[in-house]
Amino acid sequence: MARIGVFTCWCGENIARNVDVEKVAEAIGKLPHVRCSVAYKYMCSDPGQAIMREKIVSEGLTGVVVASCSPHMHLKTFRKAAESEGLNPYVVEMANIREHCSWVHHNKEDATRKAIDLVRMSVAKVLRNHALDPIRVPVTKRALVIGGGVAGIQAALDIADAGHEVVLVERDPSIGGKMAGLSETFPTLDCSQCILTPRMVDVGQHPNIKLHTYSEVEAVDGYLGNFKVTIRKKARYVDMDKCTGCGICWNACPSKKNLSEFDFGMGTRKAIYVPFPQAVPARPVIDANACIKLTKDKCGLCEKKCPAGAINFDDQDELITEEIGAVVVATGYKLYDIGKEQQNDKLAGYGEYGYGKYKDVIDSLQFERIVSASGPTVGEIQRPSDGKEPKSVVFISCVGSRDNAKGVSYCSKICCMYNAKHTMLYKHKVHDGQAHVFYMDIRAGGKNYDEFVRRAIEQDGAQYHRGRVSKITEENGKLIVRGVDTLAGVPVTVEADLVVLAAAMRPADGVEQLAQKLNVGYDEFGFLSESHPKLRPIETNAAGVFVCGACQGPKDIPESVAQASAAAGKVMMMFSRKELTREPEVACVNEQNCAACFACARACPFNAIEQAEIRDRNGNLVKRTARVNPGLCMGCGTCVAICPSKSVDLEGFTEQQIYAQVESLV
Amino acid sequence: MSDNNEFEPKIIAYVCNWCTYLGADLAGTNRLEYPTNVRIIRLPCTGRIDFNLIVKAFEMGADTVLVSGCHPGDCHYTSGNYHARRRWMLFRGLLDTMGIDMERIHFTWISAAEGAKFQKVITEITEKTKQLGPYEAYRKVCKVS
Amino acid sequence: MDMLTDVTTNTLEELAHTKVQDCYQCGKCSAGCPMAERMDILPHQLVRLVQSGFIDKAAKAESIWQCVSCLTCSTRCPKSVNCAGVLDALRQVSAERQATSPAQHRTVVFQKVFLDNIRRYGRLNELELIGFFKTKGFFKDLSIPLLFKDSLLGPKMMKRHKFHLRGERVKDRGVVNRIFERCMAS
Amino acid sequence: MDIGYYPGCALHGSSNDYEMSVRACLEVLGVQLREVDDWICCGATAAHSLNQKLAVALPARNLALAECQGMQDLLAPCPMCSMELIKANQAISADAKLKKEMAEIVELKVEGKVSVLNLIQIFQQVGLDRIKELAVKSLDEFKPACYYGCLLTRPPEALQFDDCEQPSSMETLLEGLGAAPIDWNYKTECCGAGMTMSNEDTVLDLSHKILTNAADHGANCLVVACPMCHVNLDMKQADIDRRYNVQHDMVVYYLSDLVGFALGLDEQRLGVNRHFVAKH
Repeated sequence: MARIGVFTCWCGENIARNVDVEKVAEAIGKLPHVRCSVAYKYMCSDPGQAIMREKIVSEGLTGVVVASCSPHMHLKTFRKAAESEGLNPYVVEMANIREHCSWVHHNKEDATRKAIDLVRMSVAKVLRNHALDPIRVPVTKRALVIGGGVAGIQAALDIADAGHEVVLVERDPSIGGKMAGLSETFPTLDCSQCILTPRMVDVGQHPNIKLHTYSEVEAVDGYLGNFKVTIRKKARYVDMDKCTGCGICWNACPSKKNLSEFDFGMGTRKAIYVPFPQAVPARPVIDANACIKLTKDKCGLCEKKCPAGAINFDDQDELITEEIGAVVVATGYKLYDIGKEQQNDKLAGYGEYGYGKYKDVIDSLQFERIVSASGPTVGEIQRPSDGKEPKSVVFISCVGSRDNAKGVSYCSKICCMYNAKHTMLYKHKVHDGQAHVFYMDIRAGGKNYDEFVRRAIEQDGAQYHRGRVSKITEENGKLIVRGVDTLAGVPVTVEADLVVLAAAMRPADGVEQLAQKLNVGYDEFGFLSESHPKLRPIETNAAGVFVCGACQGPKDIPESVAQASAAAGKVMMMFSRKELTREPEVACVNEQNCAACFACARACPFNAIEQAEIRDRNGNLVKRTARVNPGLCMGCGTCVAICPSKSVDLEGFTEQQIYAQVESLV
Repeated sequence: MSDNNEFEPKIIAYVCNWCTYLGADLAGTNRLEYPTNVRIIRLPCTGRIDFNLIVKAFEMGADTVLVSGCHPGDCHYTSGNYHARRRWMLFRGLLDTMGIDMERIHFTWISAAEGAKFQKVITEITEKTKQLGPYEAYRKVCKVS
Repeated sequence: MDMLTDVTTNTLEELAHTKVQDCYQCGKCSAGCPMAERMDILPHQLVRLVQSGFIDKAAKAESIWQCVSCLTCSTRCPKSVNCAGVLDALRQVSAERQATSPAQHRTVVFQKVFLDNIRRYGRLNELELIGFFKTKGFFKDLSIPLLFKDSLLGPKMMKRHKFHLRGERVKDRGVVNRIFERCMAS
Repeated sequence: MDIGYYPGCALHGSSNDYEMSVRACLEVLGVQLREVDDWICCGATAAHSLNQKLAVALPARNLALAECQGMQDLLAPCPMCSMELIKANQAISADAKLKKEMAEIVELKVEGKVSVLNLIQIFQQVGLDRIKELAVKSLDEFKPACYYGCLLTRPPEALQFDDCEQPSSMETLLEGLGAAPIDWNYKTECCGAGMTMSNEDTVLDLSHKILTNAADHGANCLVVACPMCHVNLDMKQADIDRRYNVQHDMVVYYLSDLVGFALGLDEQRLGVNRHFVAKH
């Protein structure tokens, strides 16, 4: 026999002003199965909870309804209180008579009537609740970090330093990411490589870190605490165990004119190469599209010269699997493609800026390589077309950013700062040069950030014009930049030797496919979705998968690093437990009824439903059935709605419970 | 409402826990007043809402049913609301054939930030249902069959 | 009489089929405008005036009559604001008032004569248009050079058979007139 | 191929050389033009400067005529006419209320479903391969600067033609016929267009810049597909020369002139002898 207790809250004046709470308590008290119905000023307060706890014991309650605020506010509070008296927390329900009633209805009589309805619905539901036990899953204390840029490096080192094993997967031949290619960093102008490369070396040497470079995540199976990840190790044509990184091979390679990815096309590399001297691992890779041996079956010089016999032209891609318990995604960003061709049909290029047509119109990452001491010009600022030192350089902000027509609507956040940095670096190297910046707004929020921008203007003489540029043309070796100064109200034309476009930050290629493998959401731009923008910024909606760095949204280095450490912290929290518990409000299949059509499995956003077989004692197949993996199920209920034979139900929101709620309204 | 004999419609709203339920919470936090006729049933996701629930609501005396969840792309469960939308497209025709008055079923997206939209939707639906009158036709059919 | 006081930002938006509030004043319209250097008030400033409700000031700007309708501004606008349409709307509003500057005057007169010409014939009679325009221009601002400016070109065009002496006219001129009446009335 | 034809006032007036050229060229290519019976002026800049409704109604009348005369494709060689027709077409087909209103105003039912094409698109429909087959002469003596002006590609969302910043369709065509088009900066800059009569200063200045840039980049002629551009750049060239004290001597061809040359047509047939600046 069910014994329900109902506790109606005044919430001080908040509910009581517009709802006659005593009348509600009285009306509900008359319902069948309701053993006690009381009202109290503040149910969530200690004395309020004490009343509830006392009644649970004295009345021997089997279910509880608290009529107060939104369950998003206090459901956990009341469930915990019930649990402390030995009542299963999942037989506690709430009726929202504050946000959904007293706060939005001013006629007390009407509001009271509605409140009674709402409580009655919850009573009807709770009568059909039953005890649920949290789902317990074991945890493999080994983390996967995807992406070896500064965020991935930080996360990997933090987790590894805490004593857990880390598998770090990087798509490129070396870790380091975008930061390894930057010249100096704002707002301190310290050398990017000087601060990053020691950390890269740490990763390479860390006993707890297993590094897979030139590798990509192929597939992800399993669930929170128990993932099985397949990794594709791309054919490198160099045996990593034999190779000593001596460099004889790349010195011998005759294929010279391949554009260097690391230099964003500003420099060249051989067909067998290490992307940059400080690469980790410091082992070369062969570009199969450029290698003369692999394309034309000639040459083979590197193989002949290699003293270690490490070259292997027959190398193939290799698939390996790793078992891990948590995933940190740190896949970073790329720049918006300023040229005409776009991968995404929502985007169009900036044909008016002549990027790709005029050699001296480059993007910001290309400029980083030109100004970097480790770059193709060894830090001498030379423009790509003729190698001359540019005496006038125009930097243009918001190319693709904040552009609903051709680019993306968001602000890329870091460009204002690096534009200021670029003008300074330029001025420090070309003393008689003039830097111009066209900008819309200067966004320099952050410690010492605005001061930095002011320094560019006040001390280093950068000429800032507030306005966009409409067109760039080339005449007699000069780039004619037609912009405007909206503050002065005059069109401004600058004759420049070099133009640097601050292209929008976009998530790295392939992130959407990766997100699908991990069941992580992403927004219209491809940035991965965090669980809550303020309170769960590192978590995703896929349990055990965390995000950090620019794959989640535009960020600078300090923010990426902070977020990476936060992600590492979340992973360590998980790994500090023997086993993990999850909310038990998940789907379950009535396997006897299941018609094995697997419509549910196809609909499930989390791939949580597997095809199972029921066999008799002798191992003969009795029937096939869908089966929910409670470790993966997130409890959305899509399978329930789609099941044609009504064989799936969702704990906490069962058919019976919902029907009872509807029926209680008659 | 009992002052005169004006018809007070019964509206059942199936809403998802993460967007529309929170949107309704926000309407409360911002004290946005709307008619008292709506009764909200909280579900994890619009993906959970199957058309039996809609039929059931009418059977139990609802004059209008509202289904509301996250905007496309915002689903807490990645794609539940897409399933809801697809199913809605399919069942729309079916419900229509069954003779259910399609003007009495509403399908909207209301995010957690759209308290004002929740207020607007509920107010409009209540007004519209008042104009349509009680859904006697359906209940008569139910009795006969 | 100031006919503009009742013209609001909304009226302008309706005429221009665009939302001026979308504009964030980046100035790309002014940067690309071939006429910007001659303008007293730049295109982005005109949009700003309309945004803030200073329609009077915007409609009095000479620059709206310098616009060549090349659509560069609207084409490159990152917010897809139809800047050229805003200028069209300002011209329509402004044309209903007394001309305030020679630039405005010449263009309004030309366009009115142009439409008048079409109203009568259905098609443009260039010879008459030029003649008419020059005379009107002559009477209004006594600019004699204007009257004779193209007189050198005329004979050359004749020689090249570049004119229909009589000009073409459509058969159903009644309907053209009625179309004008209906559009002007509303 | 049989298509509708809306010449517009210019081609029946001072730019009748353009019409000669278009007609001659398309005849050789086997394209029959069926002129819209009793077409009226599109209203041009004057209409959308002074009365927004008229700016839709005038083109709407022509679209209605084309529709009831059973035309599916409609060639409007003047980009101004073409743009006004396309804009009205889209506005009408997207807005049922406007459709109804316009039907009342223009006294004919109008659906907005005629496909309005410019001259380049007609050449594209015929196909470069077919034109090459019919060509009898290479255009190798020509180094044209292809000038698109404003309205061939703008507004891009309405016209959906070529790349509005770096168009290349004329170059592709002419290159295919043996010419060597040059790369230059003023392909889509405005020449002053409709300001020809009311604000001559502007026109002369803008056109002067265009002619100068073309010559600087090694062009020996300019190619246009717009009657207004031709007026400003050809007819007004003597004025420009006088005013800026230069000698441009830049021959300005219509696109159909060059295609016509390739097809073996002579200057008389194409009306090239009516141009002001002659080849020297």
